[in-house]
Amino acid sequence: MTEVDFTVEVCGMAGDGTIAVGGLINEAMSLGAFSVLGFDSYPAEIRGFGRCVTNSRIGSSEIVALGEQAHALISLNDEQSRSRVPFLAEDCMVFFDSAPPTKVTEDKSLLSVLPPGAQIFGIPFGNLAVSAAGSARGRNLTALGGFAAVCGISPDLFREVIGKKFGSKGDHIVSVNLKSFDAGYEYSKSVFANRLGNIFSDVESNAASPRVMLSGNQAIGMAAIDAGLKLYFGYPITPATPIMEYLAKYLPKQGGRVVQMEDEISSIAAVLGGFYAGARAMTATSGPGFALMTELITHGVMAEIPAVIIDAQRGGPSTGLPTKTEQSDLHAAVFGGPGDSARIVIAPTNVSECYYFVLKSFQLAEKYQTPVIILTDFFLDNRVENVVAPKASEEQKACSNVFPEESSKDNYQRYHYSSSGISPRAIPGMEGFNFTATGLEHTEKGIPDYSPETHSRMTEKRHQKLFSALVDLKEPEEFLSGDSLDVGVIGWGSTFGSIVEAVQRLRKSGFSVGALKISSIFPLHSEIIRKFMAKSTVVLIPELNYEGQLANLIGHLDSKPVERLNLVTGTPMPTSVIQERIYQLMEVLAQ
Amino acid sequence: MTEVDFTVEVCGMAGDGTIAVGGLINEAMSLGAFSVLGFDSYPAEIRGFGRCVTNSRIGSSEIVALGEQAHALISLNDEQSRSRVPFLAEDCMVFFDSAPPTKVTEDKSLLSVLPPGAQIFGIPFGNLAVSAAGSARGRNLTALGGFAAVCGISPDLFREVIGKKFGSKGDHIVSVNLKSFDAGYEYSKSVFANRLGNIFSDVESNAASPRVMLSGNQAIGMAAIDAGLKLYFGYPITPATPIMEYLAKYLPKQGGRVVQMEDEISSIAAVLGGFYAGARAMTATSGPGFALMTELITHGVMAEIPAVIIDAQRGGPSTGLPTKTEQSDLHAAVFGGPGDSARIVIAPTNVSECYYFVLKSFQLAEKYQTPVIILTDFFLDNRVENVVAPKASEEQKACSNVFPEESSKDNYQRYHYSSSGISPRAIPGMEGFNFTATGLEHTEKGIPDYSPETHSRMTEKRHQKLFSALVDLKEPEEFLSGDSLDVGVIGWGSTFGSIVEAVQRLRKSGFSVGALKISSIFPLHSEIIRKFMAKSTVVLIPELNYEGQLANLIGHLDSKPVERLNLVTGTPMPTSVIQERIYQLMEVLAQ
Amino acid sequence: MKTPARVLVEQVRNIRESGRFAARSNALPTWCPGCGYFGIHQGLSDCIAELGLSLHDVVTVSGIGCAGRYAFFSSTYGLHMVHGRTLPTATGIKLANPRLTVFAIGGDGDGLAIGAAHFPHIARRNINVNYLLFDNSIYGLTKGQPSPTSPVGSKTKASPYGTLDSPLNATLMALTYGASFVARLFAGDPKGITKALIEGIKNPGFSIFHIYTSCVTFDKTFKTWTNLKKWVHPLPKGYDPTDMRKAFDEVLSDDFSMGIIYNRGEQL
Amino acid sequence: MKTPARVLVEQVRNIRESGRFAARSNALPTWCPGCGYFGIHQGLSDCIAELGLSLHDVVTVSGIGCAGRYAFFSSTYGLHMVHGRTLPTATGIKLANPRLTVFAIGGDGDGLAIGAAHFPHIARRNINVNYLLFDNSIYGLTKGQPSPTSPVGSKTKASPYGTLDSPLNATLMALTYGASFVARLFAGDPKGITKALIEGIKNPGFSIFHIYTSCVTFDKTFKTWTNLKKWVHPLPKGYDPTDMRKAFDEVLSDDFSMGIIYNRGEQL
Ligand SMILES: Cc1ncc(C[n+]2csc(CCOP(=O)(O)OP(=O)(O)O)c2C)c(N)n1
Ligand SMILES: Cc1ncc(C[n+]2csc(CCOP(=O)(O)OP(=O)(O)O)c2C)c(N)n1
Ligand code: SF4
Ligand code: SF4
Ligand SMILES: [Mg+2]
Ligand SMILES: [Mg+2]
Repeated sequence: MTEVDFTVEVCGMAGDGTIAVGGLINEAMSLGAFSVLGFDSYPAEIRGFGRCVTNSRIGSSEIVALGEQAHALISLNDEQSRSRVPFLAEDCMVFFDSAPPTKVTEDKSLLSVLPPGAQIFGIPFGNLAVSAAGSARGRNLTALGGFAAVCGISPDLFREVIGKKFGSKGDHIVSVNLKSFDAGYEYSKSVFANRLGNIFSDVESNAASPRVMLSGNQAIGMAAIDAGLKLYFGYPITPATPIMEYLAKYLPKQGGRVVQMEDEISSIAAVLGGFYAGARAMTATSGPGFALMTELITHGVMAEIPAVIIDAQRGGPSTGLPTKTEQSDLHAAVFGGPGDSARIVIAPTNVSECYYFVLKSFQLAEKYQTPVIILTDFFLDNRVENVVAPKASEEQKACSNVFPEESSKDNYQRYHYSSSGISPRAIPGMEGFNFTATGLEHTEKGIPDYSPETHSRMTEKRHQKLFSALVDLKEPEEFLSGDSLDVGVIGWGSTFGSIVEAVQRLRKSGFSVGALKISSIFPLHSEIIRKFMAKSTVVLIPELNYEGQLANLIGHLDSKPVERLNLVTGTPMPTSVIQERIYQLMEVLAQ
Repeated sequence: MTEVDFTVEVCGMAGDGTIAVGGLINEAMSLGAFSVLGFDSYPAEIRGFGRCVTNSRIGSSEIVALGEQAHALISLNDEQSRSRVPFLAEDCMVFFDSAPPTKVTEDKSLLSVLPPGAQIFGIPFGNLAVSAAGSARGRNLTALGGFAAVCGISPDLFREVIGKKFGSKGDHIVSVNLKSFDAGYEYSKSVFANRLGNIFSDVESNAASPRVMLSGNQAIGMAAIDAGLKLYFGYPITPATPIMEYLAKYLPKQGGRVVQMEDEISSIAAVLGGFYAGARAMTATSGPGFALMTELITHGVMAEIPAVIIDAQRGGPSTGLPTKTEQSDLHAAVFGGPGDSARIVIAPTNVSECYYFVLKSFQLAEKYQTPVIILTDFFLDNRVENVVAPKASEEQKACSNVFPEESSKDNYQRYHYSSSGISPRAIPGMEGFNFTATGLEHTEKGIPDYSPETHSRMTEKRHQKLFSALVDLKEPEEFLSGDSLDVGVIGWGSTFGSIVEAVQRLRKSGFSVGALKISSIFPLHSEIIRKFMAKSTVVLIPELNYEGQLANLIGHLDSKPVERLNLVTGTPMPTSVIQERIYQLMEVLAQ
Repeated sequence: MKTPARVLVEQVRNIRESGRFAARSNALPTWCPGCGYFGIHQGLSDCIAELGLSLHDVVTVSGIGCAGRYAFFSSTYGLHMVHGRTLPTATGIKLANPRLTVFAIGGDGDGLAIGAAHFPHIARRNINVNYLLFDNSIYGLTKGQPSPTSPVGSKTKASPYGTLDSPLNATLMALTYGASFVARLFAGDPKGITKALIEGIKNPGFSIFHIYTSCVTFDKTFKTWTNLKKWVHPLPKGYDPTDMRKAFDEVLSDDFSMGIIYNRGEQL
Repeated sequence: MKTPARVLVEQVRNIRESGRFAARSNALPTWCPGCGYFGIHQGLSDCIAELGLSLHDVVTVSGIGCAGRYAFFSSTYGLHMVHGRTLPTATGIKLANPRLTVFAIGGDGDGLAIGAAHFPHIARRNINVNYLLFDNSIYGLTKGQPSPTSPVGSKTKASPYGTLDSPLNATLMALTYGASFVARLFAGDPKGITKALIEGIKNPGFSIFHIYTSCVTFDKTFKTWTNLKKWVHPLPKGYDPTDMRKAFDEVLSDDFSMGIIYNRGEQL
């Protein structure tokens, strides 16, 4: 297969079928065994006016970050597409409606603002659709056909995914859509006969592909289902709502239940109640809702009750930027609770990790009897990747609760001291192990006790547990690293893909750079991080927040000050910005 | 005046009048122009059984920490007083009832466990009270009289404070109490004639003393009143409730209003509403309630609405240890909010600062248009000190809001960018300045806007404000310091008194040690702290929390790792523990 | 020549000059075309104009939701709060400056789910706040989840098999909490809203306006315009709103009678 | 010889052997002598004994407050939550394992102030939880502040000039929220409590037991034993608890009639 790294955008108004076309491109290219990463943006307002843009990056090697420059733009609405011009590659292909539904005036024209090198493909999307299928509604598929032909993608790939997508709506709909697609394909083939490329030449449908197209939120939902989730309690909030909606559909089928609660406080209360009574339970929210859970999270810490909490971050503070991405809840996740209330915080960096981390979080919560917070963000929740279909082994699904020994019956100590800090946990229904869990400080038996000795020892026990958990938490992972680095880049969450790609590019140019991925935000594998920092002449931490929240957390691990790269643009971290910054740091080093 | 540093404890069961006697000692010694620091502990349970202990430390120089070893113990209940034996100085005077109301068996006897050097004064408290005043109820005052005589304190001092304390209950009550007191005084004078001391010899009532006896919570209430507080909204919680109760009594007299709300969420919502509409408003809570305020605090940050919030810390996490002291909400106060939601956090270290910091907090909140959090703790809230009567100047009371210029009328930009980050704030009722405050990201006009430029600039503006606030925040203050130090101790909050005293003691022994007090927890005067750390060979941070929360915050400011001293005993930090630890560090240095 | 466009422009100018648009901000509401909230906006704007309230002496506090956006569409002072906290915020505002007329605005999710703890307490404190509860029986802004007033069996993306929970009745709740003024209104009747508001603002305590409205985008089956228009009707002739027991009877027997349900009749 | 002490010891042994003490934990309640909660404790413990529930199949969730301490005084499984969150926690427990019998216990502050948002929702979801609301019209544990059920004019340290807010009525609220079983009870009548509990536990949905009780330490004027004993009385003869409208009438006209106010009469 030839080396491919191709980004295509589709842009239109809500109602133009923009998102559908983007989705078909993703599915088709995934079927073609490419790696695909897609991210859509659509209007924040309900009322359904406004711009929709899809971005699909397609690669023959693993794609880990969003495409920054589009090699192709399919414009379903020229006025809206003008906003994409700054993001086009120099010799970008632009597909537009040469006979658009409404006349395009100069000030709304796309062509008038395109860069000189752009390759322009005018196709009468609407007219072709009307003559092929009797309605202009299929003009988005006509556009897709035109694009496919010019890029040299086998139409069979698209015909297959169109069939799949519309199959449930009946043969007629499928055939109408296929006709629209074909019309565009044939038009391009003939009209642009001498301009056809073969970027995707030897691509074939690879039905045996183990890959599936998933968003972060879908992966989270699947993981919860596979983990045997019994109860989901939640309250709608962007960008976490799709998790609840996914589970509302699939959880009842396996005997579980989704309850939309009255708020986030009751959601976490019910999760604690559910876990206390022996069921796997989960909630998902975003910053404002997460803030409301603060008190009860500390209760989970104190009473040692498991909980799984997804915090799908968005722009903040307060209601903030509900439809924008940001990584600014790290402080709150790690330090948010009054009292010495450390808990487990983990952060996946891609869709596949969304699945495996959430799967793991149930075992972590059960075994260490404490709330586990999973930090995702708008970008990670909503982007799609064609990941190797995730699958949980029996071992990964297994209950990891430490039950009390039969011999401790009738003399059971719920909060028994142990070197690991973990005490056996009985579940209501077990005879002879009755106890009362409490958020007051308590003895090993669970009796309230405020003596200096008890509080000192129990506080230590609770923190010891977290220390013990390190063995079960994913260690920081080095990427493209070496024995010593000029610049060592440390990252977390959805930003990490851009970091890896930036490092990759610079290493290709011969620079001594490397990256460290931190998956376990708390507790930290301090020694591993410290070593990486020590071997890096300069340490750079790029984050989508203003305060440098990861940098604040790990900055003290090495004596040299950390370089920070903080963006609060509401958009994913561009690879080029990191690359540029590393480059600058290298220049300073060279001086 | 001879040099005095004397600690006296009173111990009894609830109902014995223990707290009353402790209070009279504090008042009398304050009247005698001594410096006094007192701290009572009483049962956590409501039902009123259990041990009461008062601790009063009396000094001719300024007293900054609790007395650790009692030079005198007044036992109103011998069984309870046994628990105090470990805290008695070697040659401690012990006053006990030589004809107690119920017979004391061996296993409940105090005398049987006293250290050999103890000076024992048996006085028939109850019998004397009965014969003097007709009832044994006054036996606590008899005990006090006995104590006064032995220590050589003029009875007039006590007669004066007894008169004041019971004056409102009528002459009869006063005279009964005086009689009981006198009975004890005379008994001691005659029976222990040859054992009388004169520790407090030349003490006289100093009516002109500018000192008043105040608890931290009273000082907070007074400051709020003096600041012209208009609205207090709160929900009862230990140890913050007394602030509400103080204000409930005094605020209506100056036209303000106290509203007990339905929870802490509504309390902070109403405070934001009150400030938004131009009134000074405040709330006070403790960890669990503070946790519930998390979301709305971030709203204050985003919408730029002032708020004054007292977090009276107690043992945590969760409901924790409601009646014990701890400094473990620093993390939550500084980092607790999702989003980049930095706000102002300050921490008084003594009763006088409770007054002046709360007074100042209204101006800070108004000027910088952001929530201000004041961290106190159970010990600071409840301890009493005879402070120089606090008084607010007109300047300290003045409104510090930056109002918009008349010229900006009808084109007013609520969130106008400025180099300080501060924008003029209009108040409803002002004509021509109507605007909408919002927790969504917004333009200078306050219109919701999620563009990268707006969010980046506005985030910067909000943080710029905090940077600007540094000029109005109390700088870190060095105590007993020098150009270079072997050990530099950094502290905050109620712990700082013990730190100063420990440093003082070690300096007297010729050690090169010093202390730095941090009043502004966030933002930090980083340069000053950095310099102090740099000039200290070892930096020690003692705190009443497990995680080393201040150490986590400032640890990165210097390249050497910080030494931590963390206690979670629920009790004030003992001076001797700090002293011991510094001593150990010095020994290591010497090796 | 009078083109339709010119006619429109002229009409708008006339309305503006009449002052009826004064309480509307320059920002056009971002609600979906056909949303019931436009009618409420008209009713409230007209009320402010009719009473001649100075816009700078009026504060509109709104929560989060489509209804919560209201503060941006009003030219009074505005405070757009977080989800569910309009009522305690309004309490703070009113007590800070009793000269202000305060409107609190939020949806059925905002007021009856996340904010449900505050509704009883502002009522029992009888704070002089005018609360407009926009009840469309759906979560609009988050794209169509069931709300506390959705009927049993509601199918949404979040409840694909239908809801199980029985709905709450905000008018009945207001009576139960001892609210001193309770009106039940219909977004399709802006004039009725204006009238009730004018009455309610006179109440020196807490007044609630429970407004049935339609979410045309996410509710295609329950509170549609067609259904609402069919269902709503005025209170019985001769209905006496000062009798609290009668008010309970009315509300327990009829979900759709519109008007002033209860007015304790206090005077300033 | 039968000394009084021996008689007592024997009595206690008899009770223990009868199983009536089984549901009491070894920890003696830390409530003040004379507190009404002892009577409720007796009523609930006897109910568990009488029904012969296995103690390991029962969970007691309690909030924060003197009432909230209950979980420690019961020998069932217990969960002592934070302030105000017993009901959603109980929801999680019951849905996790429907075989468990779940009691939620909290004070009037816990349930009607900070936790007020949860009461309507567990009722409308009709979750099979038995909620015992200990209503002493005061905040006991925090030493005597007014609660949402304190009468107007209550003087406490937090309200030295008397309260202004009118009280809430939890029984009326339960009816308004559509609770399927509503009882109003008196702590001075443990047998009545046991009886109502036995009935309420049969209800396969949400049951609330609104229990009037006395805080002898902080309330010297309102819900004193003397007053309560004077005021309470049984529901009228022939009262039909399955008629919801009648239940409203009863509750609106009488604050002190005790018994099962409403029972939808559902069967498992
Ligand atoms: C704490 C918190 N939780 C959840 C959300 C997400 N959210 C925004 S609006 C809304 C509900 C909107 O429904 P409603 O109050 O009925 O208003 P409507 O949109 O129907 O007018 C929710 C759940 C939020 N902004 N904050
Ligand atoms: C979040 C939070 N706020 C406040 C408190 C303090 N607090 C403890 S119990 C209580 C109220 C107790 O009153 P009630 O619920 O009526 O119970 P009672 O003591 O009368 O049984 C309060 C306010 C707390 N523990 N947590
Ligand atoms: S989503 Fe519904 S409630 Fe929101 S603006 Fe549109 S129609 Fe109105
Ligand atoms: S304070 Fe009141 S409610 Fe609490 S235990 Fe004592 S009498 Fe009972
Ligand atoms: Mg709604
Ligand atoms: Mg109570």
